[in-house]
Amino acid sequence: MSKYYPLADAIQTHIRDGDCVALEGFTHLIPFAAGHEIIRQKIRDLTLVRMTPDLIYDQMIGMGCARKIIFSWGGNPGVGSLHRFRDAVENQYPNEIEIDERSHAAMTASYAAGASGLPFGMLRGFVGSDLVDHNPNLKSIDCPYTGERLAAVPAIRPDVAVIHAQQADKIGNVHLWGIIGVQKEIALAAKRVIVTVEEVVDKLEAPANACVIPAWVVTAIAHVPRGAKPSYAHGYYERDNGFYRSWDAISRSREKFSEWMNEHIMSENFEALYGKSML
Amino acid sequence: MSKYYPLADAIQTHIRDGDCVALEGFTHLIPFAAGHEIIRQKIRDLTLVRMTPDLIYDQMIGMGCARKIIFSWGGNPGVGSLHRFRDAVENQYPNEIEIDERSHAAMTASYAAGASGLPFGMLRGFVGSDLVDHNPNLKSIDCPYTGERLAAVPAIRPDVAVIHAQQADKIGNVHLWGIIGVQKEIALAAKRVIVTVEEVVDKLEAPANACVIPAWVVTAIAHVPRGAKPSYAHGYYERDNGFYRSWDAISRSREKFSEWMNEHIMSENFEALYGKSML
Amino acid sequence: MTAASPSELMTIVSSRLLCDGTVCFVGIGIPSKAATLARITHAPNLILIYESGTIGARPETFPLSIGDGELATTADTVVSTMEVFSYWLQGGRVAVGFLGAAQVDRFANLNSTVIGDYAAPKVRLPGAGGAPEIAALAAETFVIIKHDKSRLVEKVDFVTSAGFLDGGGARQQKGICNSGPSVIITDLCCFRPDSETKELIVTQLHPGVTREDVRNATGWEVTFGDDLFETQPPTETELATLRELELRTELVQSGSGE
Amino acid sequence: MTAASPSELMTIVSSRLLCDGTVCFVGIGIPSKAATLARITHAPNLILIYESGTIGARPETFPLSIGDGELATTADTVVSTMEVFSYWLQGGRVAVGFLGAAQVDRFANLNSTVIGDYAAPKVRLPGAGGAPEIAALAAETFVIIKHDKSRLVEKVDFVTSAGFLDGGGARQQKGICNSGPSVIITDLCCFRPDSETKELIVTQLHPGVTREDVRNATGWEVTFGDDLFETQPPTETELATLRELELRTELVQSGSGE
Repeated sequence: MSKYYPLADAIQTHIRDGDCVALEGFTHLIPFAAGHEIIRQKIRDLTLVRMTPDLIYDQMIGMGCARKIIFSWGGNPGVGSLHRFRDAVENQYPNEIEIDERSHAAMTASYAAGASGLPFGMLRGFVGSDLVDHNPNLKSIDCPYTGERLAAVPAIRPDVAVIHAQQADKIGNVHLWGIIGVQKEIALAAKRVIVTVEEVVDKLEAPANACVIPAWVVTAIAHVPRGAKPSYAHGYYERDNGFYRSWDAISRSREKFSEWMNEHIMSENFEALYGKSML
Repeated sequence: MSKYYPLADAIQTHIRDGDCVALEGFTHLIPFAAGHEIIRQKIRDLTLVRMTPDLIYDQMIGMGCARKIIFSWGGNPGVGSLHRFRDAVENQYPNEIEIDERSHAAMTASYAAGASGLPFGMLRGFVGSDLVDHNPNLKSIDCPYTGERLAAVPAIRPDVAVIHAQQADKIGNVHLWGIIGVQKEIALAAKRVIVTVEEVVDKLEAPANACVIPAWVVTAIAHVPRGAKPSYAHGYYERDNGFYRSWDAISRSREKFSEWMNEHIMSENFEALYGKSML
Repeated sequence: MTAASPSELMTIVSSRLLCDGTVCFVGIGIPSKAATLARITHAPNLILIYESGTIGARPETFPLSIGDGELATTADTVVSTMEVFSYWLQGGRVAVGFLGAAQVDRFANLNSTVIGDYAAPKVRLPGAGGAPEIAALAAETFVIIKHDKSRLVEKVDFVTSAGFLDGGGARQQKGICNSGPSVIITDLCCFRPDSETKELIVTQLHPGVTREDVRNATGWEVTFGDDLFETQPPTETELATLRELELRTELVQSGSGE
Repeated sequence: MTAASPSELMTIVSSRLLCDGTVCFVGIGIPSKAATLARITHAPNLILIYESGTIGARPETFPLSIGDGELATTADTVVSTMEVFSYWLQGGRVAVGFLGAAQVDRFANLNSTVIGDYAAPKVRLPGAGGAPEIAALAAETFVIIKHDKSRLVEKVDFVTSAGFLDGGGARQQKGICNSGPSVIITDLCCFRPDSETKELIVTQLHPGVTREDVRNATGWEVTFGDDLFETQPPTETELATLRELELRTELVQSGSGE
């Protein structure tokens, strides 16, 4: 089980100040535990990449880990704003952050280009959108056959991809299922891959065309049950919608946020954190 | 079960002289029965698209269905030449055929572009290969970020895609597994989709991220057990390697080929054809 | 039964616009509620695609996020996010894109990015998400928005998703091939674009709403269509079904997630 | 045990070149046999990728085609053909591309397309398949070819997959970044490219083969390396394992497929 490390070691060894890091998972399997460990280790100046920053990046931004965000939708799904994210963008608190804002389709094209060893991705994207005027990274190319103009986005190849999966076998082959998002793309686009898993099994019983990431692509695995809470792990536990709703009040003020983070995340009180409820 | 038709009706209704048709399946699930029906119906002037023409296009070319072939590898895997294909290219027998030759990677990029509604696909492809000098369809584009030159291939959007799958439910949702090749891409790239299936089930028990083609994408389904023979259907029957080997001798001479096709395919002797062995 | 709330009204009016068998790319919130209501009432074969990759989802409660587990378990197939945007949306498989927004303007341009200046925003909104491409690639788009002057504005602060841009043929000239926003549903009325100018015209008023109400709540000089008609009030069935769905959702989501 | 046949010798010599843990993109025929032999003898953790999308396949017999069922059932994962070429090969995950060809020339260019003129071929060969991109995108390439004058030629009739083109820095100048063909294995010897000129130089002779044998069977004026050495003869284990694999393959494939 040479690819297995305690989460703290995996993060400490493979994520450095200034890295470009993508913690992915589309609503499902968001690697919260890994994000919390990054916060505890006070890693700084990160370029954080995620389609939907979600609560995890709200926490990381609020705790001062981020220098730049590459993203496409920065809200609390079905609830409202990400207040720490907004505070950083609107008031440069706790520090100024640079933003590279794309659309979902553009982000997936960027990730797929990264995984495919291409310098850019193309799509029929953001025609007529003001995004193009505010993000110099969004360009265009002309089709050599039809002359049509298509949108271009630069590939994303982060230093580190962090994902959470349901299962890994002892060798380190990883199996995730349900809403699989962009996890395969980001794992294959990144230079280093950290995976947290719900369960370590003797043998994956993955069906024929399942989403499996072979052990030789993975840099380090940590066994972290409930490591996606308050998001969910299909087949293990459901999304803690109540917590997502409560986050609005917790995160609205800088003080309350700080207090909550100190009590729940910085304290390393894993039992409280990954117990029946996060509150 | 409104999407279900007898195979002959499905072919007759949806494939016309001069169409661009892709019968796909990478070694596995090759839609032989559908190809044979096209031969029996004497459909002509087809543009036939397939990465690996395999025996099925050898038969269709030999029987005069093809006007043009778009392909990337035209051999009998592990055995040698496709003699009818060669006879057409080398001696214009039974008719002249035009060829648009690409590489596997280029074909997959063409299909994916077709499925994605893009006019072309790009890849790091055929640099230094003479293919570029002989196929005017192979072009290049320059990356707007790095200036690198990348290969471009036009999208493939056939009139009809024909695939074979293991299962469909009564509504017409299709499930295939094992080596899934480019079947999803070609089904989504085509204007019309004909599917033959081994088995019709009440409910697909497809795992979460299986290769499922929803009924609303499918134009017509025919229930054709053993419809992929002599290729194979994972979980149903194995590849008839013996037949692939014998094809070399059958297809080498025009006369023997004609005789065999008349006896086995034109006769519509389904029982003999899809019985225990094709010989 | 108590009368429909503004939000319930929008949901019910929207749900009626979805025909059976339509392939619909659904955003979260009211679009998702309206689509679910339509599927359960008059359009059992409505095909719902969510950007989380769930194709053919059949939720029996309202998802809070577009990636809820119920969407995955009830779907015909769950594909990667890359695939849903490239093969399904961009591939031209979607008939109706169903969107919300923070602002919509006279020419149906949508803003979900910022209020104020982009570089120094007054309010930083969540951002584009899937909207720009849904708006450009679904054959047509329906937009739902709560009706007030800060939301229905003369010109959006930021065009996140192109509507008809400056109106007339501007959209086509930009090379966007689909027909664009075909209806804007608010809690007061529905707008549809004029066939020539592409300005949003009020084509129907919801029960009890006056022209004056609409004028007062809209940020531009509103035009009313010649064939202006009154929306059919919510039926007992529609309202009861919607409330039952809301109740079921509340029961399911009131747990802490265990 | 009878001595190794030319084909067995090539297979065994090739298998030795594959180190444990290497990610290898394997073509069908001798490359696939060599890789399987290596995995079963000295390189148990060799990772085999086939263009059919089978990643980490562990065949126990020799597949006849690259899409045989055994490759799928023994693989760690089976992905679409699109994915195997884009995410895995083009994504830079492959260390060794293992190819055959109908012709190879002095500068390691490969032909698997036509003998004669492309428009009016003397012999139409199967064509490119995955080869051009395997040759350009795997970190290095091994090539296996039977040694005779019609196959090892001064200049290939058609460059299907670029080797060193006209030699020297021609390959890099075309923008191909990987190191290219690093060894050509025949039934008489192995060639490796000269570090400067990139001409193929004989670096080892198989047991019992003379320089004269190689000269007579090669279509160009052959150069021999300064450190020319003799290939270790096949060991009992290598030969026995290979033959057992062949036998098992024959037994499995002799059925009609039922």
